[in-house]
Amino acid sequence: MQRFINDPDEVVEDTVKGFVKAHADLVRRAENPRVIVARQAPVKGKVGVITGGGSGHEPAFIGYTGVNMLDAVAVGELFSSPTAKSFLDAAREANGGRGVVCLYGNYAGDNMNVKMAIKLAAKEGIEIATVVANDDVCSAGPLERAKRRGVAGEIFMWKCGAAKAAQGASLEEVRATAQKAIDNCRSVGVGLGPCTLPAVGHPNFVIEPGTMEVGIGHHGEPGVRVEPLKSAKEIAADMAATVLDDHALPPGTEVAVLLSGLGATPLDELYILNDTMAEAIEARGLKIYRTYVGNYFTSLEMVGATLTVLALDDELKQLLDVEVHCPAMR
Amino acid sequence: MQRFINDPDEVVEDTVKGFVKAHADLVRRAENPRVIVARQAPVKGKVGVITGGGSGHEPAFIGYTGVNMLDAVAVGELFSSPTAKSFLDAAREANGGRGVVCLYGNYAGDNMNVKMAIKLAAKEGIEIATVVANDDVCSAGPLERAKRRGVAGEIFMWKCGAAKAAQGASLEEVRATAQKAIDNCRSVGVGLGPCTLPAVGHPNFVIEPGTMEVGIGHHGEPGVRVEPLKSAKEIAADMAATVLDDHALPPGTEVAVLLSGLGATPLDELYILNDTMAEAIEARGLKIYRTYVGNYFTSLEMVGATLTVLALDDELKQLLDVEVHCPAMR
Amino acid sequence: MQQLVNAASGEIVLALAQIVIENRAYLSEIDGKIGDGDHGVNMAKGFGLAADRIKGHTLTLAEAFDTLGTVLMTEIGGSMGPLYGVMFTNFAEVIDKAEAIDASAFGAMLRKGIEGIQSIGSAEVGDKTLLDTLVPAVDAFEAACAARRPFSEALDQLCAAAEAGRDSTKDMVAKIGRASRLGERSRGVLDAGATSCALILTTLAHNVQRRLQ
Amino acid sequence: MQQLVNAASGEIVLALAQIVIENRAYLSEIDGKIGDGDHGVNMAKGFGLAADRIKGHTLTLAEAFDTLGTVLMTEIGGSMGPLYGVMFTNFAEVIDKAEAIDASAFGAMLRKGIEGIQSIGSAEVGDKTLLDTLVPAVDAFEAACAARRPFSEALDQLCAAAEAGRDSTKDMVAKIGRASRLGERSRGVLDAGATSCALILTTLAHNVQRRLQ
Ligand SMILES: Nc1ncnc2c1ncn2[C@@H]1O[C@H](COP(=O)(O)OP(=O)(O)O)[C@@H](O)[C@H]1O
Ligand SMILES: Nc1ncnc2c1ncn2[C@@H]1O[C@H](COP(=O)(O)OP(=O)(O)O)[C@@H](O)[C@H]1O
Ligand SMILES: [Mg+2]
Ligand SMILES: [Mg+2]
Ligand SMILES: [Mg+2]
Ligand SMILES: [Mg+2]
Repeated sequence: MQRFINDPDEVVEDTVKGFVKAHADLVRRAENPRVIVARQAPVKGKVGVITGGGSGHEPAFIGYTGVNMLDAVAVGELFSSPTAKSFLDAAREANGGRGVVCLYGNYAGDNMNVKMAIKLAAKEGIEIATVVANDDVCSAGPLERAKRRGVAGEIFMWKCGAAKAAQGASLEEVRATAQKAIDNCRSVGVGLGPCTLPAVGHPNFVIEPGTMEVGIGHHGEPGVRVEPLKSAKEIAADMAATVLDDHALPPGTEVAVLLSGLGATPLDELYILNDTMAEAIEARGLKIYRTYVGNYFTSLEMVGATLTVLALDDELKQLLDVEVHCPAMR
Repeated sequence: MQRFINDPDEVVEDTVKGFVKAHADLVRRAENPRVIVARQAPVKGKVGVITGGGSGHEPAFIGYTGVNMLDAVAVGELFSSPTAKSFLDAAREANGGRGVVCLYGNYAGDNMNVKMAIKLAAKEGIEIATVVANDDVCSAGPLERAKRRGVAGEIFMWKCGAAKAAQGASLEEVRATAQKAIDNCRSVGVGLGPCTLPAVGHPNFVIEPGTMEVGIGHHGEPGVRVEPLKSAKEIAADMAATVLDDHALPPGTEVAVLLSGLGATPLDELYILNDTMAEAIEARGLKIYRTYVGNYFTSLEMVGATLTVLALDDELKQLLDVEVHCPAMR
Repeated sequence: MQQLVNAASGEIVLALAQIVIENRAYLSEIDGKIGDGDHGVNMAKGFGLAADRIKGHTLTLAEAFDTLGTVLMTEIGGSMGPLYGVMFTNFAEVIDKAEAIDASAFGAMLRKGIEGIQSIGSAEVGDKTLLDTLVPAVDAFEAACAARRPFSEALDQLCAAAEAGRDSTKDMVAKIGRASRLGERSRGVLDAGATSCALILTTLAHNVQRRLQ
Repeated sequence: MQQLVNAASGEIVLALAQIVIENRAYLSEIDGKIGDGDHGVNMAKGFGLAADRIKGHTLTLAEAFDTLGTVLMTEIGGSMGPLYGVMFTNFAEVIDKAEAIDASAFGAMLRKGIEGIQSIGSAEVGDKTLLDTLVPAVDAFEAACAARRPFSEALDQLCAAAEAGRDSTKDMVAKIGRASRLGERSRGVLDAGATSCALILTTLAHNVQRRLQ
């Protein structure tokens, strides 16, 4: 493992410490060391917006804590849901008296831990509403959308939900807007190289050189099919088609595009993909309102990329435009 | 090569195309396809600020084009200086009538091409002043600072120079401020894994597993020594010491810290490094004013990181605070 | 009638921790094939933490189960935190007041563990989860008791059924958890949770057997 | 007296392009050892582009050199763009008006190339650059001419000195360019530019020899 780490079991602890030191102007650590809180949180009278998830996806989830973004984030071990206690503590830190919305991804562990946190929070009089992201097209068929994984679409869910909360909306309004955002998202991932959990010490799965894994998950969950490695043009066109075939948006729809590297993919390659993706999206009569290209939601040092397309309406456009101050996005 | 590319000879072209599509709100391509221009440039009455360099360092150099940042950037082939013609065209695009400052890195090719561009520009009545970045501590001894390479410290040189120009300073003032910024920068790089020029098809150099290259250059130029791979703590402490021993800053000095991945290093590892670096910097009595952690200046898919420390005075602090709108930084 | 003295049996949990820690790499490897490769790491961390808390204290089995369950639930997260967490805290609840645990109490304890897991995870037998080990194992144990076999022999039945249950997951297509997204590609590999559950149950059974009075 | 007809000798530049393109991988490999591994790529791209412009046209050697130099200078960048660019445009300048090129004109042409490279790159012999091939080669050519050896034989001297010059870089420590940062680590490897320069000079010499009248 050619990596910058100390004790493999301390990767999360060391990451969080270094993160808080770098961004002390925006975030702080709660008493529970597995909870990151925005400096200004809780904001009295504002709906609290939280998320949580396994680590190893940096800048997700912690990097999206900030002004007009998430109020608090529960931090799990690498690729492992945070505890119910951490979700609960995040809710406590975010609670400004009007309830808390927890916007998280559809994974068994997160579902269970959030469920338990909701019960515990209710006992303290904190109402937690939830939205469960399920934007990953390849993780289940169109008739089983509720089974799909949440991936980089979560970023749009957070952005829109948090902006809505910042504008003074009620818990139900924030929940509904975040739900709309994720309902309007479709994502797909392609993996060219695996990742290694430091404590395991060898790659989680194998991607033979010259092949690629289409539909790969954010934790190295194998994709839906293995294909010979194609040109960037072909891969980008395939990814756009996968997402847009599932989406079926009327021509003229405005969309936001998020193209994220999985950790070890350099930025030039993401731009190379974007060149074709933008063309493919526009070829369907869609209008690209904004594009984000970078390492927004990663999987340790996996080589690969995800594409997320968010269909916009006036409300979502306006929420996307709200300025944010957080480590991971502008 | 598990990479997202098309024709290996078209990597730069495809990257630039995808880049301009993603950031059309901020940048445009000049008539010379190897020049990227900020949307608002040229600004009449403002000193133009340009740079240029080889590609493969994305988001550098193009990603720093924008509002209160660079006016135009000359784009070279992968790891290869732009042509004199491209530097000249960048100067033309940036010229608002008060001259142009070209802030670039100390590489033989860039030096020669800029020199030629200056001559050509002079014929058209465009005065080009230059600052040559030489922040890379390991690339030459302290008595030969003029020989040192420019690396990620260039970002601070651009940021401070561009902010100064945005405030209406004269060509000489902008040049002097950018010169001060780079004079106040020291950088060091550590490589854990090599990179591959797509047209070459195999890694440029070898880093044996279990070893690391200390003092590596941004183009895979071998470092000053090969060492057994150490823990993140030890590496970070070494890097901080290398930079600060060369810097000799009086206690109490405020500094900005930039920790950049080299392309394939995931963000969590950079935060792990930052944890120790921040401690090591503070242990010398220095005060960290701001920290940037991310893929700011890369080398294709090299595994590794660079640390840059910029010593601040009131002017530089205030220039660092000026808001920017560009794809690569906030 | 054979029974286990609750007092001082807390050490059994140390044996569970040991077997889990010994199988750290193996369990992660299985999980890596159709999951995310961290099952062994998660389990070893949780059981190791709990063992650290238990070591040097003389605990009843109920107290030790409660410590283990609470550590899993509050400090481990993932799927295993809540699932095994609720299983062990439920175990503890049933035997909490008992001075001695007979076969019937032991069966009630196991059953309550299943209930806890299903209440929170909503999986069924056949979904390719740890329930495919746990449910047939408990069924076999109860059947042996109903047939008036001695406690120790019922534990043998439990072990045999746990291992058969674990092996049954090999041919299953996962219907829940990460692996369920793989469809047919999830067939042909053991389930990681079913494998750890078999290790836990057989180690538990053997340690109980050695202490039966 | 042997001489080369300028008209229609533009094809010689195609031969230069061919040898550079054939050695693309080799030149990059050498550069990779102490530089950034792109010398062959840069050179092949520039010479290939120039060849595309020249192919199908009947050009004088001066015109072809000018095309090559201009392409390198305006479209290639890097170090090679300006350095070889100025060399070839300077070559072109000297022989521009000549109908035929004798040994003395050829020597003047080469000398002007060196001047161009030094004016822009400020390197010296011994710095481990292409000048370590070019300067001794031109010195040898001029010495042969001064000794009244025939043009063709002077070209043989040029080739021998170019190759010896190239080989001399192996033991040098680089004093300029990327490799200079390596200090002692730059010793033991040929310089990439010196290697490409030897290829260019020997190919140029052989093609001139074949055309001498
Ligand atoms: N809803 C559920 N009910 C019972 N067991 C489950 C459920 N979901 C997952 N599992 C078990 O969890 C195991 C995976 O555990 P682990 O790898 O530690 O967690 P994660 O899936 O979060 O990485 C699976 O092998 C399966 O046996
Ligand atoms: N100032 C200089 N004068 C003469 N030759 C030089 C000079 N600087 C570099 N070179 C030559 O350039 C070669 C490297 O060329 P190349 O790899 O194409 O460019 P770059 O160094 O920009 O990657 C070196 O091997 C050396 O011979
Ligand atoms: Mg997991
Ligand atoms: Mg180069
Ligand atoms: Mg797992
Ligand atoms: Mg080179």
